[in-house]
Amino acid sequence: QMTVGVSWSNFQEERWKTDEAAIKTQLEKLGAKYISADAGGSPEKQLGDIEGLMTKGAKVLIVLAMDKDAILPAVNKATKQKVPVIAYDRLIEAPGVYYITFDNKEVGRMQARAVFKAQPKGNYVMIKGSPTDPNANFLREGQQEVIDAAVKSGAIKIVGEEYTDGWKPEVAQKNMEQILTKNGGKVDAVVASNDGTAGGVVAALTSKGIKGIPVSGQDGDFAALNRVALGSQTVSVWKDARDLGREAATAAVDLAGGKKVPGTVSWNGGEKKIALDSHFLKPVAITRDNLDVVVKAGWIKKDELCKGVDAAAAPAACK
Amino acid sequence: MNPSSPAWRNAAIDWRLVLMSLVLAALASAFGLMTDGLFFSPENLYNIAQQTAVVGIVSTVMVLVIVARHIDLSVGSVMGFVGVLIAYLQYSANWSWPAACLAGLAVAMAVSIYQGWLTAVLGVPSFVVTLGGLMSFRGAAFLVADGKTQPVTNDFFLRLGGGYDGGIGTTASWVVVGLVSLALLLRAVQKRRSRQRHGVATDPLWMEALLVGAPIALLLAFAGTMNHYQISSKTEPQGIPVPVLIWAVVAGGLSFLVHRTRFGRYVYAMGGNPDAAALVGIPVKRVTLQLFALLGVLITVAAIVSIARLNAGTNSLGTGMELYVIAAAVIGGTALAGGSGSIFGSVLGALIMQSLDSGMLLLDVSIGKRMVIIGQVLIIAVVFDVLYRKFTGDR
Amino acid sequence: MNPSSPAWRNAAIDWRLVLMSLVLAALASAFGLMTDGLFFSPENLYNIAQQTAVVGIVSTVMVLVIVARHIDLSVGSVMGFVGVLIAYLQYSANWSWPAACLAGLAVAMAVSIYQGWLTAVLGVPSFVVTLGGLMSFRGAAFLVADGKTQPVTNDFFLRLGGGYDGGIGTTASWVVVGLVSLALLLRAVQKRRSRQRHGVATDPLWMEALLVGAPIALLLAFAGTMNHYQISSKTEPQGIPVPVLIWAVVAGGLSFLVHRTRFGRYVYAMGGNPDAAALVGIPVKRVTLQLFALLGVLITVAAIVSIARLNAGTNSLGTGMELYVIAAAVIGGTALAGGSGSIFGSVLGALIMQSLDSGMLLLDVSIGKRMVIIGQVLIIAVVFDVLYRKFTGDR
Amino acid sequence: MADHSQPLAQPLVQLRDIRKAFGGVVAVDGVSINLYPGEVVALLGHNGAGKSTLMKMLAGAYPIDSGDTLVAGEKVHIRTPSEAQAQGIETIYQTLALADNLDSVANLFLGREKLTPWNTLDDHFMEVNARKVFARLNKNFSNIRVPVRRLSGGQRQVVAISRALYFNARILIMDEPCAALGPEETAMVGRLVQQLKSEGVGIFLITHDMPDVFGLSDRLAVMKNGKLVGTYNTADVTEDEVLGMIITGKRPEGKVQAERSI
Amino acid sequence: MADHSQPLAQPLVQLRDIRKAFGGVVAVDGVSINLYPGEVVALLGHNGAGKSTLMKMLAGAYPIDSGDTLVAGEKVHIRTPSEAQAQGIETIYQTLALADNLDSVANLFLGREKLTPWNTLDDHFMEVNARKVFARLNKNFSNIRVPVRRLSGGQRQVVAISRALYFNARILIMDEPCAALGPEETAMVGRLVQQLKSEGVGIFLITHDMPDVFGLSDRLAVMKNGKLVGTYNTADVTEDEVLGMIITGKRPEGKVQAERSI
Ligand SMILES: Nc1ncnc2c1ncn2[C@@H]1O[C@H](COP(=O)(O)OP(=O)(O)OP(=O)(O)O)[C@@H](O)[C@H]1O
Ligand SMILES: Nc1ncnc2c1ncn2[C@@H]1O[C@H](COP(=O)(O)OP(=O)(O)OP(=O)(O)O)[C@@H](O)[C@H]1O
Ligand SMILES: O[C@@H]1[C@@H](O)[C@H](O)OC[C@H]1O
Ligand SMILES: [Mg+2]
Ligand SMILES: [Mg+2]
Repeated sequence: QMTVGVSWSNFQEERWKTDEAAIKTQLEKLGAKYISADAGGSPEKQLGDIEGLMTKGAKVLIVLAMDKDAILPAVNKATKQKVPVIAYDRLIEAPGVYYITFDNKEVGRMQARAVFKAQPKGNYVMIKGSPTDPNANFLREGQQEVIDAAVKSGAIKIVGEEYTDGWKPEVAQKNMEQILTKNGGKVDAVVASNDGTAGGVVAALTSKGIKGIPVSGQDGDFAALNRVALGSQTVSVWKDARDLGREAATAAVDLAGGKKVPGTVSWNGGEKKIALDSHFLKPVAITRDNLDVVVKAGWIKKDELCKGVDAAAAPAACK
Repeated sequence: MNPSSPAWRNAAIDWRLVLMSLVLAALASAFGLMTDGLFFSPENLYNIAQQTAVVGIVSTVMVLVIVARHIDLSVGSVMGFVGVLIAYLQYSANWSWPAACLAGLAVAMAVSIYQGWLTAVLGVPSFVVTLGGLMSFRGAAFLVADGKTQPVTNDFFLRLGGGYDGGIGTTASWVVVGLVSLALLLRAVQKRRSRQRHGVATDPLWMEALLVGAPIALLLAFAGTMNHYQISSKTEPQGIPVPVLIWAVVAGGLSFLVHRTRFGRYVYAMGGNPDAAALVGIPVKRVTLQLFALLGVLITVAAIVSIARLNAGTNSLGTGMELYVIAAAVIGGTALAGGSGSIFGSVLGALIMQSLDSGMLLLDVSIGKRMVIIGQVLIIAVVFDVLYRKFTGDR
Repeated sequence: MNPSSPAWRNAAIDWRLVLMSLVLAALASAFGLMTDGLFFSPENLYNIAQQTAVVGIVSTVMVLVIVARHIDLSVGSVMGFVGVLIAYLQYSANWSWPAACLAGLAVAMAVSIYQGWLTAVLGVPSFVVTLGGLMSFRGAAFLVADGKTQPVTNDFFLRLGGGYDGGIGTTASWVVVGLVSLALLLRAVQKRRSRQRHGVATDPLWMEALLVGAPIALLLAFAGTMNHYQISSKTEPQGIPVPVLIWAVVAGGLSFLVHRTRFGRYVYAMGGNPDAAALVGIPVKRVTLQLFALLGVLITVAAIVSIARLNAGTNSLGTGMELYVIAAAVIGGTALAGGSGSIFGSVLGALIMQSLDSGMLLLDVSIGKRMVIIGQVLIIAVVFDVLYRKFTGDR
Repeated sequence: MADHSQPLAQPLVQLRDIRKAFGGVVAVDGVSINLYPGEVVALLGHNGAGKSTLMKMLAGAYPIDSGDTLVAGEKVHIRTPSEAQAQGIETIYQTLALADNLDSVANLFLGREKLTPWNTLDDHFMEVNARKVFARLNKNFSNIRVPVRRLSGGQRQVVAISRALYFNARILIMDEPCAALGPEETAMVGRLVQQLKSEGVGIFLITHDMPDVFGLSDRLAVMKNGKLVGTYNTADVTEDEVLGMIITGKRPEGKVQAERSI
Repeated sequence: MADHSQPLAQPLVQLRDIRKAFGGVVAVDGVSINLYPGEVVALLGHNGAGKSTLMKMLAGAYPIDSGDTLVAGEKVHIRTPSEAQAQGIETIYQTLALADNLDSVANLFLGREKLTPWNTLDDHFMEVNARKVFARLNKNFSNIRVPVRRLSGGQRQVVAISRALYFNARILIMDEPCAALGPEETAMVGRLVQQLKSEGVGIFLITHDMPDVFGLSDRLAVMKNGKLVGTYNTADVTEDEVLGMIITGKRPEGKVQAERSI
């Protein structure tokens, strides 16, 4: 039986649970064994984790890197031992790595696009992710691409921009409160980088009696989808973690068996321009209009999605 | 020896608290200037009061824990655990909110008493016990709902967190503040009478008037400010936010415990000299357990307020909070060596920290610089206290 | 009074350390059983030794800091700051690695001495100073490179972090261990002679033989194990990893300071009774500053090892490390009240924590449960120590 | 010296074959000793003889390794200081046992605070009564509201002694109560001991001061290296004989030991 | 009593108009006092009179608020204990000043460890010499390698006294050195004082014990409420006169104060 080692960065966001379940299920189907470790957000610990997984006999690694550079020693060690490495969700730019992801910059773009569509001008607030998570900056770059022109033309004014220590919702809430106070409540849209921070932002808006301005997020957290149904959040960019997990598991087994992974493309869009075998999945921007997608996909049950939604103003998916 | 030192030295004033208040006032004024008064807007003050409440509630009891020569590093994790649990029971298990809160309380008490037992009875240093707890209960917080965010929606419950309907309104605010002022006044009069009756020396009348007048003036100013903050879509101003009211009740209650009950005195005696406390017959173990139980209660309160405020229980809730809680106590003059500290000091300490953070957010200082500055200002706040004590020869 | 207690009680053995070693051994055996021996594979032991080094290095000096009744909560942040700085200077500013390291050292010393000065001279409690530092220097770590990760690439430098070419090889390993064993033996003989010359009572010969033999056997076993771990793509086994060698040198050096120099003695005296230390003329302030300076040096060493190990300096480097460092010291028997603690204890403490973590990983316990278990096992490790001290009536 | 008018009561305290070791050190080794109402027994011995340790066991501060304690003829198990207090045993510890951060009044009542009907601390009552008892020992003692850490050595001792006086002991243990006291205060303590005796209190007095021994005690017991050398009526032995016992551990020849005075 | 053969030297120590306040409390209020070589000056006073505070200033433990200190005729600024030690001033503190976690040997040499040529601690030298000096005071004292916190009250005091003896003081301050000592040890300290006197050491002795005062001191100085009542040759005053000064603060009529003995 082949052993697949999975190294998680941390489980704080609720989506990774889903990823894990998907990987596990698929591996079971393929007759492979799942072993894992969680680094609790520490790049140092993640190195140790990967070493441990290899000790335990992992023949292929799936890595959700906490830090794309700091992970390299472990990846090199693995490659030198002929253990294939799959960069899961977050890019690891090293020769021989197989990259399977939803593009983070694209996620940022989608967040901004949905907000921009609802509110093409006015005062924007950018709630960024953790200052210690490199993804926070990728997301922010993607967001900027979409609104850049409007910012330059003056249609959009960025009136507040804050990192969110540890992606913590309560921090996002406090930051948002202060930004609102600073601007006398004159905020027209919020681009928040994930669903957790969006939760904090919505709580801050609600407590100031501000309703109906666009707010973005990502991950398809149940609470966030529920907010989309309720109308207090505009978009949650949904990276169907189950697809990603399933594809990664399949790829892992293929790679370990020395087989080619179907659907592979070559990609060299990283900083160092290293060509990597890659597999891209498409994230979906879930808004009020296409909520049925998540229900149909079996991601969330309808009653969970529509909890507390007023029948009169309900979106189509809740009718 | 000179028994006739001036009245202001004899009076039962804690000058270190006055000093801390001045530090806070100076800080606030500086922000006021730099933000063109925005810092002093009712809205901002309302924000700060709210934002501080959770840390403030836990800090009050952390003061006692530290006074008794213990420490609790697990408060953030336990609060996260209990918070997610209460949210989970409401959202996923469909319990009513009072039932969920009671269950949360029960769990918090069990956790606290377990940790208290390890410390008081088995004699494992509380630092170790709660360091273990810091890890364990963060894990437990994750396990409760498998890491999933648990929204809370009950309208009444949400008021406990402040928020849109979370102010008690103008009339209630005036009434509360009025009653408290009256109580302060009556107590002062009664105390003076009793001292006179027992033949104990009293302070001059103007001194006492000042001692009662100043807090009353502050209270009235506070209520006035809160009664000036009106959310534009509402018809009435907010008044005092519920979390702040809860914090005030907690701080008042704990002050009472400290000054007027055996429990409080024992906690201080245990911190001053643990051997002596045992030798004179203080039930050290029992008092320690009670202290931890009290901590459990207040962590539950804080957990309720914070999930109500966030409208959700998340598994990251309270991460890193222990440091802020301890910092608030320490800035407020609690000595880590045990034996001294004041509840009201922790209130000031919490306010100093939050004002700094919120003030700099208004000034748009970037996160890196903000962290650098907050850290150093924390130190400076305490430097004043240190210099004061050097000056007066006190320890 | 009974001056003729048995030899094993009189001998200069720290029984608490023996107990801790047993705890570690028990833990390891349990994991060995549960993982079908995988835990004891050279590869796993090599990993554990490596992974523990950074926390271990800082723990050794943290012991002294705590013994002197101080604490340093800022070690993680300062290490992060210095680490990013060294990486930044190499990567973004193109400095040579020795120059970058020296600059890092200078900065670390400046930071440590600044904090030491606030503590020793101004008298601000170190808890407050370093709590401020915990925030400030984390912010500074972010500011160095605006939060961007700085890769490190110099091959020689990378060896300092262990990694692929980071073992010293078989021959060197045997040589090192051989020399150390010889030194231990010679010192024991010399000490015994000197005691006899001065007419001081000596332990029975078998006792001394055991006292020297046991560590030597352990050392040889360690070298043997490390010399059995071979990365499949390499032609020679790894031998002792460089970070472990650094850690050993640091621990040895600090042990020497503690037992054989004035500095060490003063640190313990200051912890035992700060007033007395001042009254007998110990230059308390100077010793405190030296202690903080030493801390600065070792934080730099740790920073170098950890960025070399990571091949990069990230602004999150060392986040939360303070807790592990302090936990290692405390599990190793350092009392937070000051005055007692041992360097070697911190080595055991660090190993216990890392073994737990690695062992659980091998057992494939999910994150939530793992955190719950690790936290509680930490407590249990200390419970043994507590019970032992109760049993012997020691404090 | 014991000229009390009470009937020849049974012993207030009987310690039987008490033993205590710390790790390897046997601090108290099979000591038996009685104390009668209205009697002062001086406990003597070199430094480290085990006097404080023996008394701490009676006071509930240390657990007894083996041996029995009887109070008023009944076998008791004193495991904590408050159990000792419940038996009417008050102790002035050599280390004073003061909470340095609290003031003298709080220390006096520590563990036995006076409460109001509402279960809150009755501060005024305590302050007024504390002033009275302190004044009995030291008229100059006015700064009773500052933390005791700021008091002089002797002022601190006054506080510790007052504590034992205030709570009407039946059995009083005094471990070198006058060590740090001035002459006036020492004299006052002497007068207090006399008064307590006359009220039927039994007193164990540890002291190194021979004038105190001969001035105050009815019997004396000498310890050496954890063992009891002997117990004598104070009137039966001379100072030199006592010093001999303390230093050499030899009993004076021809003198009869006394299990009780008169 | 001062029968030393030295010439009538200048004072070893002159304290002039020394003052010290803690917050509002004036602990020492304009005290002047001299100490000559080979002279023992007893410092007396009620508890809290300011004796320890005065001596702590000379020992460098507290800064002086105002007033001058002269050592051997030279004005000195003693700001730290080690500056005092450098002047040859050794102190036995009332609180003993021991590091409880270290053993007796380490405490004896604390701050002045003997080093080997390689600058490391010379443990054997220290142990051997410590044994010798402890044995002078207490033969029974064998557990010198356990932390001093485990020693009895008197054993601890022996360690503190040994420290002052070992380092050949020129000026010795003894703050109630015998408070916790047994009779044998007390006698030994008395003999030591005599010996040091004869070696020309000047000694300030704080004590409450009248036999000690009259047995050991050449002059005595009485303090009350921080002020100096008077300084007399011990031979010129009676015990009752001394007690009178301590208690009432009144100088005995017709007696001349003495700025130096002989
Ligand atoms: N807590 C303790 N741990 C270990 N040993 C102790 C402890 N307390 C006392 N001892 C030892 O027990 C012995 C008796 O000590 P104890 O304090 O009873 O003597 P003592 O007769 O009161 O002497 P002193 O007159 O000096 O006060 C001493 O050798 C002391 O070192
Ligand atoms: N550190 C301090 N802080 C404040 N007050 C102090 C301090 N030390 C001493 N005092 C006060 O100064 C006065 C003199 O104290 P001191 O210790 O010098 O008395 P003393 O004469 O040595 O008495 P004793 O015989 O009791 O030891 C006392 O009233 C005491 O309360
Ligand atoms: O999905 C997000 C992930 O990309 C980021 O790195 O961490 C936060 C998550 O919400
Ligand atoms: Mg004793
Ligand atoms: Mg004194």
